[in-house]
Amino acid sequence: MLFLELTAQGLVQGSIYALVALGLTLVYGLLRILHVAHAALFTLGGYLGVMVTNASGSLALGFAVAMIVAGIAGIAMYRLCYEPMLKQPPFVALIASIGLYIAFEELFRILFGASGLSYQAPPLQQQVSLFGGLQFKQAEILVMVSTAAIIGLLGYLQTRTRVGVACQATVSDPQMAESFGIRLRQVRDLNFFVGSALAGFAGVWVALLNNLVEPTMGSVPSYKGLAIIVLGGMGSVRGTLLAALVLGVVESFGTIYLGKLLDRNAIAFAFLIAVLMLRPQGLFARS
Amino acid sequence: MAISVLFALSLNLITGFCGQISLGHAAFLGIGAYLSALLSKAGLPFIATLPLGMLLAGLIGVVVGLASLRVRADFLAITTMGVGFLFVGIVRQQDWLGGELGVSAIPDSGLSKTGFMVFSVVLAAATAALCLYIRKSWMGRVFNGVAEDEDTMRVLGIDVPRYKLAAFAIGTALAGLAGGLYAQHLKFIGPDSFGFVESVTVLSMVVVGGIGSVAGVTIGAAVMSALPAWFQFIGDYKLLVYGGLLFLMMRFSPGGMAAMVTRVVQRTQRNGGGA
Amino acid sequence: MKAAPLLQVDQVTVRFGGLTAIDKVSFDVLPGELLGLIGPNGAGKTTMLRAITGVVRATEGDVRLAGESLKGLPIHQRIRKGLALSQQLVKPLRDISVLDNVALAAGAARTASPLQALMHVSQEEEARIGREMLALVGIAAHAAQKPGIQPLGVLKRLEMARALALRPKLLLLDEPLAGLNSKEAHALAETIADINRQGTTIVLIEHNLGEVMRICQRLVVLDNGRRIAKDVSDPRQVMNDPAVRAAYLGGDTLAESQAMQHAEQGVRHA
Amino acid sequence: MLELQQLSCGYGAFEAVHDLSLSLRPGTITGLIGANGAGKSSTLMCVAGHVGLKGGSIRFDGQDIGMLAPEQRVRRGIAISPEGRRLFKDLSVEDNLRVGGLVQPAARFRQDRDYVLGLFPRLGERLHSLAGNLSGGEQQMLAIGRALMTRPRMIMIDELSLGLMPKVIDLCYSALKQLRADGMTILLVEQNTDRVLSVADDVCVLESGRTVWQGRADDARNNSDLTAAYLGLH
Amino acid sequence: DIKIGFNVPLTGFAAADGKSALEGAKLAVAQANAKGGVAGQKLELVIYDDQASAKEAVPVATKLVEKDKVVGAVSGSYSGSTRAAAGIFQQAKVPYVVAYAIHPEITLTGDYMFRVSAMGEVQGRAGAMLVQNLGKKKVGLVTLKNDFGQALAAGFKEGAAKLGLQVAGEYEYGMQDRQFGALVSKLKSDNPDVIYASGYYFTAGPLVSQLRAAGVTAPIIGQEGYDSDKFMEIAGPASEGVYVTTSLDRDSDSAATKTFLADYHKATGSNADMVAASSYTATSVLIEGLKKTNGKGGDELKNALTSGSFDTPIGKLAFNDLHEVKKDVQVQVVKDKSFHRHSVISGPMLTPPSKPAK
Ligand SMILES: Nc1ncnc2c1ncn2[C@@H]1O[C@H](COP(=O)(O)OP(=O)(O)OP(=O)(O)O)[C@@H](O)[C@H]1O
Ligand SMILES: Nc1ncnc2c1ncn2[C@@H]1O[C@H](COP(=O)(O)OP(=O)(O)OP(=O)(O)O)[C@@H](O)[C@H]1O
Ligand SMILES: CC(C)C[C@H](N)C(=O)O
Ligand SMILES: [Mg+2]
Ligand SMILES: [Mg+2]
Repeated sequence: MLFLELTAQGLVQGSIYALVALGLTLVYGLLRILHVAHAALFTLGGYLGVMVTNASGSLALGFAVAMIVAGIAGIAMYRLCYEPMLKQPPFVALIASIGLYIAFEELFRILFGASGLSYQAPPLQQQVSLFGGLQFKQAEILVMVSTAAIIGLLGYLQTRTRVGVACQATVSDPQMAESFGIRLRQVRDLNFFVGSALAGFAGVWVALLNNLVEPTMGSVPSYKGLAIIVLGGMGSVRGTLLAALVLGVVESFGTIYLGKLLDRNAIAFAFLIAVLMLRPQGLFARS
Repeated sequence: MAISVLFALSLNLITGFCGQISLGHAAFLGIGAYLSALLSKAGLPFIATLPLGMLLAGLIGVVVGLASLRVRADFLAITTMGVGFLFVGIVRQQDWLGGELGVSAIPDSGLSKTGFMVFSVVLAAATAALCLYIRKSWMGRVFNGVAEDEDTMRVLGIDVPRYKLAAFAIGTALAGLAGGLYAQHLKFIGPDSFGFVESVTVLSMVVVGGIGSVAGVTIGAAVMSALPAWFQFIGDYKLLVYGGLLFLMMRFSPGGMAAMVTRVVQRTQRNGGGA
Repeated sequence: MKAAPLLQVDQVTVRFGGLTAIDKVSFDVLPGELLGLIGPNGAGKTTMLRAITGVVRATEGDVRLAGESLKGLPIHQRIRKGLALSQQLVKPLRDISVLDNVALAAGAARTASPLQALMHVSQEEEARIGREMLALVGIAAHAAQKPGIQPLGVLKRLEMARALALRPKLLLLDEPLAGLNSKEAHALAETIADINRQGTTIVLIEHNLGEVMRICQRLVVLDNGRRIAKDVSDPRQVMNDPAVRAAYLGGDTLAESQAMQHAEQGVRHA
Repeated sequence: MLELQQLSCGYGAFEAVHDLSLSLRPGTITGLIGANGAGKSSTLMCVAGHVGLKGGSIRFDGQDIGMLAPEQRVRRGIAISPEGRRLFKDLSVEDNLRVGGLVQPAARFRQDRDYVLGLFPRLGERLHSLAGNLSGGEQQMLAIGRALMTRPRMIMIDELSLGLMPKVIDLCYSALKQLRADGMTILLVEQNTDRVLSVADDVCVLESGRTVWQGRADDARNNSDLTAAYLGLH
Repeated sequence: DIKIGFNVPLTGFAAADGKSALEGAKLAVAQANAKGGVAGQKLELVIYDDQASAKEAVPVATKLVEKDKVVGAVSGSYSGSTRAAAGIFQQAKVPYVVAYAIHPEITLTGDYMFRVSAMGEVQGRAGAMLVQNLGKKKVGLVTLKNDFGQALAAGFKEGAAKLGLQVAGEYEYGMQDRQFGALVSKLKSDNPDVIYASGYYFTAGPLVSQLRAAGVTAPIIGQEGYDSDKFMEIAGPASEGVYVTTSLDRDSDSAATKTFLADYHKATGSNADMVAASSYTATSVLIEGLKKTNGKGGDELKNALTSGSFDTPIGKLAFNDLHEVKKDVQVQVVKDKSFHRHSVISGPMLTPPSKPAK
């Protein structure tokens, strides 16, 4: 029973990781940039979700606004930040991205206060009992289901469709991709939009699960997300999902049984390093 | 400031010279700091703790380097980041290292305040000189080549892993040295002083200064470590401005301060020539 | 009396996943000879050179240099035993000059260990060798420029100069003439033959059959990972081998006639 | 078909090609030849939209395309097989062809792919390999095949025979003749001057970014000064 | 003017507490100035942001000492930064009054250090006493992995051992954790009578709400880190019935507390919390000392503080030899979305050490 519960909790956590990491994967896959500022969009999503829901009473509207605004902000980040830096070595964009993240964190703090926001009446908090007694919040179940669905869809799009091939082509050689009729900007805007909207989506979920959004809520997902894209072998949607879930479960058990030895971050990264020593190409990479 | 410069130069050796991005460099600062702090408390003179700190940091650096050899370049940043988290995670749980509470009341170095400052500056200057020398030596050339294309260097008969390890060893040992100074300077260290944020900060110093450029990194680290104090007057907006500047710097001068200076110099020369 | 072979390739097999790129290939390279390695696209020639230098690991079989097995040795150690590879796809270091690229190879003696490298600063000797090698392959004029902006033909020669600067016992050249026009190719082939005459053993991969026939003393032919025309090594005979003709030369007679014509010249030179 | 008027192009401040005027007749093969660094590749990449146009104009079908994005040019029917092949290394052979076919309706993919595979059977055997793992010659075939997948009206091929074995070179040249017969316009850069002269209708010779000779291929062949001085024949 | 130094986290993770602390300290200074200041001079609070980071705190403290030449200083910050700053003030012989940083080593730094709140171990022991007072035995111990949590846990375990309580399971979590699924599942299966969980409101809010959501009904005991209205806002209905051990009693009859609560509300428009009250207190204590020395710092101020006794919003305070205060610990309970008095814990177990432990 405890085993199942820990697993289930790991999967919930993993789903959130997956949603955040996906945007990172898309960006990394596309531009080979470690997009730390992505986590700011996650935070943005959380804030918008809470504020819109509190103002309008509709969670659905909260989700919609969070995703759309985060998506558009993602495109803006690409255009303003990364596009001009594509010719530079990757750590230039990394540092710029970190700078952007810090600035955003501070902006949230200055605009909305350091202590964060909460829902007036947090929705989806009812308990549901599944599979003979496993207790879930409604929100937890919905997180898992929607993550699986979205990622399944994206995975299909990425590998099975012309759009997917076009995206991948821009990775290998953007200039040549253009010479084969691919509009670079469109492809990249699309990726940033989708990835960022998912981060916003995740932000709303986290706000629902914790009933708290704070300026600093993005920092953990930002580096865990990076660990996950490495575990997943970089670039593949399916690998990212699996890696995120595995990491969620590892953390879930780890904090309980190894908590005395290592903290949660250390457990996650110890796992990452162990995996990389055995499989340098990541857990789920095509070799 | 001198400590930041030393620390940044040590990372620059690994990342700037040899092309191995490290996001966990603060761990080595931590190793040096803890060792120096504990040994000082055990009664060793401060000066004697420094080489020991370097040795230990360098040794562990080589171990981490060995592990990093296995992962592909893309993954290195994240692997080293993991090492950083692991370090903090381990230190947190060790009571003999003070656990969460850290180590405080580190005995005095015996140097006066200015004495200590001069000592740090001298060490930083020596490190800068060492970096310049390495850059000029054949080791620097090989580092440079490894940074650009390992495979090609192999075909030229270069033992790439050994050079990478050498870079790690020197870089982490110097970080250990910086750590000893750091512990002495603050008289108090705790696990949080060596976390991810520190690693990222020092990487920003290197990049903002101008990765690979010794002078650039020196200036970058000096300026950036003083920045928060200068910014006190804008109070609430301090970090916002800091983050914004970091971004703008990369956006408009990706080569860092080094590139900016070169550009300005060129421009004035051109203008001067015309006049 | 036949000298002991400098390089022995013994039953080497290379597999990439399910694909067998080289299938049990054996051949010898004699000291002082210029051996041509030819065969259709995708036959496994490049893979062969990479297996010899250790860039790819042979799944089976062994390679011996002067009687000493190279099995399991990493690339750099093989290079230090006297091999040098000039690759098909050129990869210069882009942010140092053409000359420095070559000098880096010339400095091999100083870079065997990091410590040794740390102790050395001067580079006059290496730069001298570098210039010499650049002149040898005919791109001395480009010495000070950055490789990033060089046209392909210059890069290919830079690649070769770099291999030469290692002063190898056995030089492995992968399509050095590609991207050169006939006159330039002819001149560079002549240089290769000269280098060979001065004592360096060479294995040459080339599709420019004309030049191959002119300068190579023996040919090894690969097709689909296997060695064909095993019994013959005289270039002219090889060209007449029906298996070779079918796999490699095809129906068009232009290439063939050119090849034969050059072969005649080669014979006359000799 | 393609009309370059006083074209200059280059990189940053550096001008690689000066005042090149060249006109391609529809349904012909034009050879662009010259020594290393003459500016051949630069010219092709400029027409494709990747090298900065510094002066003059590029007209295709009578329209000025000098300002269009590369992606627009391929839609108008200009395809390129560039120097260095520039394949999508992390994509399979088939997906490389698929990218080539993106400007065409999806339904045509199968047919076009089979045409390319018919031309280069070797690619058929390596369909699911990553392009980056192909041998040099295989890569060259794929680069040409990928360009053909766009169903271009004009194709530019840089260093056609580079790395190809004699048999495949022959094949390529007969394919070019076939394409020309089907009405395609071809701009060919090639070091193997013999081959160019034997197949081209028109020839343009570049030297250090300037045109040194332009005219019918037949005339070039018979101009012994020219062949000796610039074409590297002997 | 007489300058008082104040280091406080205005940015970074602790910025919310920093804001409260700043308001509290400002109020104390404003009130003193309204009454004519000290020795006819106005008081000036010199404020620097230390981001609650040890690294930032050192230059901040140095600046306060060397550039601003403050006569005394107040810490409105967390333990880490306060510890780092302490050494500098001690060396410069500038009295340093610490508001709410509870790490034991701070007062050990030297004789110029003063602390107005109960140190961590003491609060932990108070927690154990509360468990006993509630009549519970089997405790689930949840510890925040930082110096604050560790110090509390140490005290709690010490007290629990003395009182014969049983610790059913001990778990740790990190400062950045907000999702406690695994921990909650495990606690549920341990089925303790009561849960003693250290944390700040931003970790405790989610923790408490997740515990309740999973059907854990055992009472929860928190500490001063919970002491903020934000806690109730985040945890929502789940916060009802949660106990906290703290230093501010909102239902106190003491005039000092009542006026402070009212004044603070008037000045800022929001309700005071423990951090605000402690910072107000620390600042007031320092000002009281200055009054006695007529604005002089150094040795004189140190002696004035050591010998004085102070009536403050968090109780009547006097410093022992180690410059710690002995005072009762307030137990507040959440009722109808606000903190109310539950009980007061006192007794010999709450006596802070008066000299450095061996
Ligand atoms: N890393 C690799 N992974 C998978 N297949 C590979 C790899 N390298 C080469 N191959 C395959 O092995 C075969 C032999 O390749 P190789 O490069 O040796 O051919 P080659 O004889 O040099 O041909 P070319 O004359 O075209 O250069 C080819 O079919 C190629 O696709
Ligand atoms: N990216 C670049 N930046 C600056 N200059 C360049 C760049 N690429 C090429 N050049 C320069 O442009 C000139 C023309 O080069 P180009 O590649 O067009 O020659 P090419 O005729 O194709 O030669 P090859 O036959 O060797 O391929 C050369 O002088 C070269 O150095
Ligand atoms: C806000 C407070 C609970 C801070 C805590 N006392 C600390 O020392 O860090
Ligand atoms: Mg090859
Ligand atoms: Mg070219």
